[in-house]
Amino acid sequence: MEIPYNTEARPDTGLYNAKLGIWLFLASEVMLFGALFSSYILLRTGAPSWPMGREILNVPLATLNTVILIGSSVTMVMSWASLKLKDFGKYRLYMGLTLLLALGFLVVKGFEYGAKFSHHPPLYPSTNTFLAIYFTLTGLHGLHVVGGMIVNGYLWGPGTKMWKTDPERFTNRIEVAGLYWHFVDLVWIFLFPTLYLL
Amino acid sequence: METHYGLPLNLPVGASAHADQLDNLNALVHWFMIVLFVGWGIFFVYSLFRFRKGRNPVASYEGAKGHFSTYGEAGVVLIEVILLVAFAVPIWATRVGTVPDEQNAVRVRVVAEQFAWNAHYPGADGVFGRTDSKLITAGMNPLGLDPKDAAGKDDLVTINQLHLPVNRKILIDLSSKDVIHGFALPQMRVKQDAIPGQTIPIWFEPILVTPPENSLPGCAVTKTCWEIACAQLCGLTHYRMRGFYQVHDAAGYEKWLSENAPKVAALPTPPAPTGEPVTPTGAAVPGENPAGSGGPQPGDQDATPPAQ
Amino acid sequence: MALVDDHAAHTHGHAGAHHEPGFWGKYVFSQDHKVIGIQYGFTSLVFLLFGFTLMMLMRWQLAFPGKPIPIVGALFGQLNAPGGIMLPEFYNQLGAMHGTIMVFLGIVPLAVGAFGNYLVPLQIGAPDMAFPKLNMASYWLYFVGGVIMFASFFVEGGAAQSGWTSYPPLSDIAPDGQTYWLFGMLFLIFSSLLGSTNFLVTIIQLRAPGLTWMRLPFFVWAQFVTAFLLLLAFPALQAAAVLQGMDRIAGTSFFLPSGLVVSGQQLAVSGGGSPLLWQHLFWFLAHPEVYVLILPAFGIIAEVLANNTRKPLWGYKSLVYSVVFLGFMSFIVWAHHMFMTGMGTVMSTFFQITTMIISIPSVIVLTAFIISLWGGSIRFNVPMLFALAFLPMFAIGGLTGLPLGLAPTDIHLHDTYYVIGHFHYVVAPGTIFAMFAGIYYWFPKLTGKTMSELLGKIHFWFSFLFINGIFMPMLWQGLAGVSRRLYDGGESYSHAQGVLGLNKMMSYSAWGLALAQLPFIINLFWSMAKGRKVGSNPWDATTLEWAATTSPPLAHGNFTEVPTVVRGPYDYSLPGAPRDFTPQHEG
Amino acid sequence: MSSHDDVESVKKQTRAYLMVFWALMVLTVLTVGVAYLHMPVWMAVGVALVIALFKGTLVAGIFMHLFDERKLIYWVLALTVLFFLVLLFYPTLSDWDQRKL
Ligand code: HEA
Ligand code: HEA
Ligand code: CUA
Ligand SMILES: [Cu+2]
Repeated sequence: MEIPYNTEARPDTGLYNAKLGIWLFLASEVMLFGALFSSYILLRTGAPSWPMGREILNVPLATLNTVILIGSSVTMVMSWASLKLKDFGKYRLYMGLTLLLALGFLVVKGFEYGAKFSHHPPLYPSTNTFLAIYFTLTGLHGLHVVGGMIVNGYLWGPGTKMWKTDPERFTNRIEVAGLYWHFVDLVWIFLFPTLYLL
Repeated sequence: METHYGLPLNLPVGASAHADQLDNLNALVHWFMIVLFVGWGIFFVYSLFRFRKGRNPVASYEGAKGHFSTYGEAGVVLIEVILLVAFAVPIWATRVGTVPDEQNAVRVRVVAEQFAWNAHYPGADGVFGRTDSKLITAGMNPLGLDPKDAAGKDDLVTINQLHLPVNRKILIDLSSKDVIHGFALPQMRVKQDAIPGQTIPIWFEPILVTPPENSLPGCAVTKTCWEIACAQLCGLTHYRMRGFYQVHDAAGYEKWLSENAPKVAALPTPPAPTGEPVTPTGAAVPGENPAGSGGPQPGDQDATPPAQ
Repeated sequence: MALVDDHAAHTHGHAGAHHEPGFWGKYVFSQDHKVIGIQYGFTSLVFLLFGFTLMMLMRWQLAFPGKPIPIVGALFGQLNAPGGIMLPEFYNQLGAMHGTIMVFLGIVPLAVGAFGNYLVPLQIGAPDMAFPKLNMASYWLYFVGGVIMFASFFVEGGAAQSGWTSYPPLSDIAPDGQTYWLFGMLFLIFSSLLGSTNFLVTIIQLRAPGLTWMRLPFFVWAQFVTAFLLLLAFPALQAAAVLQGMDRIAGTSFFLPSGLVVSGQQLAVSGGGSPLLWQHLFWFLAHPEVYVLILPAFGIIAEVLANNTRKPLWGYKSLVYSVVFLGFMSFIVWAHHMFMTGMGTVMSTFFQITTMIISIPSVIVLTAFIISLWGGSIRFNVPMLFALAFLPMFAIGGLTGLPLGLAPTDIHLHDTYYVIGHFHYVVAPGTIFAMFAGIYYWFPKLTGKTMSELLGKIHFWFSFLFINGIFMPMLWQGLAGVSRRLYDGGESYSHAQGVLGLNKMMSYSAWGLALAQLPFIINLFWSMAKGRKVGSNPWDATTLEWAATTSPPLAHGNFTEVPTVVRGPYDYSLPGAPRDFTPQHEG
Repeated sequence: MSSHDDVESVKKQTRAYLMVFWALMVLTVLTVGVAYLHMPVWMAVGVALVIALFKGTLVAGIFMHLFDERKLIYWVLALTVLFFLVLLFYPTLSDWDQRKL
C-alpha cells in the first residue's frame, strides 16, 4: 500500500508529508540555534569585558559572505520557480548557481579561518570566549551549509531523474530543500551582526 | 525519633534556628502526600474488589458519575497554593533574601576543592586577607592568601573543620576552586552548591551546641559528630569529602579562636607560583586507596583533631 | 535534508513493491515500521538488562563496601577492580552509565522507538510511518550511539564518570570516556530528532478516514506529545554537547570560569565560562525528558485499563488535555533541579509555582485512570496486574516529587537518596511496569501467540515485592540525609549510620529483582516458539491495531483495506451492542 | 499554496524575489554602516536586531512562503518561538537572580 499524501496535500492540513516534516525539523533547528544564542547572551552579559567583533574579525569578508548567501537563497527560490514554470533548463542553471555560491561562501569562510590561525598571536577557539563562540557558531553554521550542498548537489545531479517520472514530487523536493536552505541563510542573517558587528 | 506534627521523618536533629520551619513544612507536605495516597488507595483497593469480574460481570458504559474528582482535584490545587503562598515562597525568601549584615554575623569563607573544605576566618580584625587563585599552592597556601596583605596576617585557615559559635548568625561565603561541590550541614538544614567562579552567601543560626562525641550511636562510629557532607558528585573521592563542624558555646568558641589564631598567623610564605598549569583533560587527582574504605580515619585530612 | 532523500525511495517504491527484499532488506535494513519496532524493542531490552547489570554490581559495593565482588569480580581487570574490589572511579563510571543507559538507551527507545513505532501506524490505520527510510536511519543512529556508549568502557580512563548529568567543570576535566559520551549522545539526539519528526508527520498526516483527533487512542496522543517534547527539547542538549565537546577537544572555556585551580595547579584555559550554563541547557532537555519517560507509559496503561475493565476510559478528554498541558508545562519547570545553585527569590518562586502547576495534570491523569475502574468488570490478567501496580507506584513517585519541588524542603532532600527514590518510583515500578504491561498485552499482536499467564504472574508478584524493597528504603535514607553517588553508600558519615543496614536489604532486593526477571525472559522466548496460538483479536479489543488486521500484521501495508473509523477508541460494553466491545471501525 | 501554482502568479513571485534580494542587499549595507556609528551598546544592539529581524522576516515570509502558509505550520512555529524565547532568555535571567557576593 502506498503511503498517502507523499505528493498531494492532505485536505485537512493542506500539506504534503515532507513539507510538514521539514518545518518540524526546522523547528528543532530553531531550538538548536536558540540554545547557542542563549549561551552567547549568558556568557556575554556575564563577562567583565567583551571584544568588539569588528576589531577582531574581518567585516568586509563577512559582508561579502552575507551577499553571497543571500544571493544563493534567491537562486534557490528561482530554481523552484523555474520548475513551477516547467523550465528544467533554467532549474539546472539556478541550482548550479546556488551550489557555486555555497561553495564560494565556504571558500571565503576558509580564508577567514586561515587568517585567524596564522595571525600573530594565533587566534584559536581556546584563545578567549569570544573566539570560542565565533568558531563554534560559524563552524556549526558551516556544517549546515555543507549538508545543504550535499542535498542540493544530489538534486542537481543524479536526483533529477525524478523530473521525468514524477515532476510534481520533484518540484516538491526542491521546495523542501529550499526551505532548509533559506533557513541556513536566515541563521546567517542573525549570526552576522551578532558576531561581527556588535 | 523527633517528630514534626506527629510525623517521624527520620531527619537528623535540627540544630539551627530555621530548621524547625523547614522540617514542619516537610512534615506538612508529607502529611498531604499520605492523606492523598491513603484516600486514593482505599478507593483503588475498594474498586478492584467491588468491580472484579466475578462480582460485576457486566461493565457499565457510563462508569462513575458525579463531581467528586473535580472537588478532589480542586482540593489538591488549593492545598498546593497554600503550601506555596503561606510556606514555601516566604521561607525561601527569608532563607536567601535576608542575609544578615556583616557586622552582626560571624563570617567565614568556605572554599571547596577536590576533596576538602577550606575554611577561612578573618581573624581579630574582621577583615579577610586578599586572596588570589594564582598564589594557591597545594598544602602550603590552599586559599592563595596574599602574604603581603596586612589584613591577612591574623587570618585563620583550617581544613575540613569548621568551628562556629552557638546563637550567633553565621554568614558563609561559599565558593570552589575546581569543580562543583555540594556544601551540606545536615543538622543545620543547610545545603548549597559550591560553584567555581562564584561566591554564594549562605547564612544560618546554630541553636544547639554539638553534642560530645560518642553521645550518639552514629558519632561513635565515625568519631565525629556533625559533619560537613559533600552532596554533589565531584570526582573520585566525592564519597570521602567529609569535614566536621562543631558548634561551641560562646566561651568555647573564643577559646578555640585564641588557641588557633597565632598558629595560623605564621602562615608560611608560599614559593612563587610554579606556573606549571595542568591541561584540562590531564587533571590529576590525588590517589586514594579505596580498598580501605572502611570509613576514613577520623581527622586524616584535618589540620587539627577535633577539640573537645 | 534527509527528508528529501526519502522521496527517492518512494519513486523506486512503485517498482520495488513487487520484488521481495532480501534477508538484509527484510530484517536488518528494513524500512517496515513493524520490523524497526521489533529491532528497537530487542536492542533496548538488551540495554535495559545491561543497565541493570551495572547497577547490580554497584549494589554489591553499596552493601559490602570494599569487599571483593564475588564470582565476576575478576572480570573487570586491575584498572577497575583490583582483586575484585571495585574502585571509586569504576563505581562512578557504572553510576553515570547506568543513568545514561537506562534513560537514553533503554526506556526511551523501548517506549517510543519500539512501542511507538510498532503501534502508532497500526492504531491510526496507516500503511507505515510517513518516512520509512528516515525511520530506518533513526534506528541505526540509535544503534551506533549505543555502540559508542558501550565502547567507552574500554577506552583509557574508562567510561564517562561525571554522572548522567555530566556537570562541568568535572566533566570537562574528566578522562576520554566523557568525549565518547558526548559523541554517543549526539548520535542518540539525531536519532531521536528524525524519529520524532517522523512520528509527528505520521500522526498528523496519515490518520485513517474518520479518525479525528478526539477519536485517537490515548496511546497515540501520548506518543504525539512525547514526540513534540523530543523534537523541541533535545536540541538544547545537542547545543550543550557541542559546547562541551569544544571545551574538551578544542580547549575552549564555555563551562570553565576563570581562575580554576585543580589539584593545586592553575588550569591552562582562558576561562570566562559558566558552569551553570550547562545545567540550564541540560535540564532544559532533561526535565521534558522525564516526561518522555512517563507519557508513553501513561498511554500503555490507558489501553490496558480500558481493555481489562471492559469499559471506556473515564474522562478521555480531560486525559488528552492533561497530557497536552503537561507537555507544554514541562518546558518551564527545569530549574527545579537547580534550587541549590544559588537561585534568588524571583526565579525560585517562578519555578516552584510552575512545578506545583505541573503536578496537577498528573493528578488529573491518575484520577481519571483510577475512576475508570469504577463500574468496570475487571479482568486480572498479567498485563492488567502490571498496569494496576503502575498506579500506586507512580503515585508514590509523583507525590515524592512534591517536597522536592518546594525549594525550602528541597534544601534537606536535594542530592540525597530521597531524589533517587523519587524518580525510581516513577521510572522503575512506574515506567518499567508499564513496559511489561505493554509487552504482555501486545505480544499476541507481534507473534499471534500469548505469553504464559503463570510465568507472568510469578514475574509480576516477585517483581512487585522486590522493587519496593529497593526503592522504599531509599526514601528513608534520603530523609536521614544520606547523599547520593556515594561509593561507600554513606558508611563514613555519622548521620548515615542509622540507615546503613538498609543498604544490604536493598541490594538483596535488587538481586532478587534480577532473579524475578528470569521467568519473564523464559516466558518471552518460550512463548515465541511454543506459546498458545490465538486469533487476531485475543483481548476483544476495540482499537484499530486489533480490529482490521491479522496477528501478526501483514508483512507490508498493514491493512488489507484502509479502515474507516466511525467511533471513539474505547467503546466497550456499549449498551445495545451485540458484544461487549465495538471496534472503532464498526458501525 | 494553490495561489502560487499557476504560471502567472509564479511569474509575479519571481519579481518579488528579486525585489527582496535588493532589499536584503540594502539592509546588509545599512547594518554594516550603522555599526560604525558610535552608538551606545544597547542602541547598537537594538538597531542591529531590528534590521536582522526585518531581513529575517523577508526571507521567511517571501522565500519560505511563510506569509502564505497553512495554519498548522503557524501553530508549530508559534509553539517553537515560545519555547525558543524561554530558552533564549531564562538562563540569563536566572543568572541575574543569582545570589552573589
Ligand atoms: C518519569 C520520570 C519523572 C517524573 C514523571 C517526575 C515527576 C515529578 N518530579 Fe521528578 N525527577 C526525575 C524523574 C521524574 N520526575 C528524575 C530522573 C530526577 C532526578 C534527576 C537527577 O538529578 O539525576 C527528578 C528530580 C526531581 C526534582 C529535583 C530534585 C533535586 O535534585 O533536588 C524535582 C524537584 O522539583 C522533581 C519534581 C517532580 C515533580 C513535582 C513531579 C510531578 O510531575 C509529579 C506529579 C505526580 C503526582 C503529584 C502524583 C499523582 C497523583 C496522585 C497520587 C493522585 C492523588 C489522588 C487524588 C486525586 C485523590 N523531580
Ligand atoms: C529510566 C531510568 C532508570 C531505571 C529504569 C533505573 C532502574 C534501576 N536503578 Fe537507577 N538510576 C537512574 C535511572 C534509572 N534507574 C538514573 C538517571 C540514576 C542517576 C545516575 C547518576 O547519579 O548520575 C540512577 C541511579 C541509581 C542508583 C543510585 C546510585 C548512586 O547514587 O550512587 C541506584 C542505587 O541503587 C539505582 C538502582 C536502580 C535499580 C535497582 C533499578 C532497577 O529498577 C532495574 C530494573 C531493571 C529491570 C527490571 C530490567 C528489565 C529488563 C529485562 C527483564 C530485560 C529482558 C531482556 C531481554 C529479553 C533481552 N539507580
Ligand atoms: Cu565534593 Cu562531592
Ligand atoms: Cu524535573
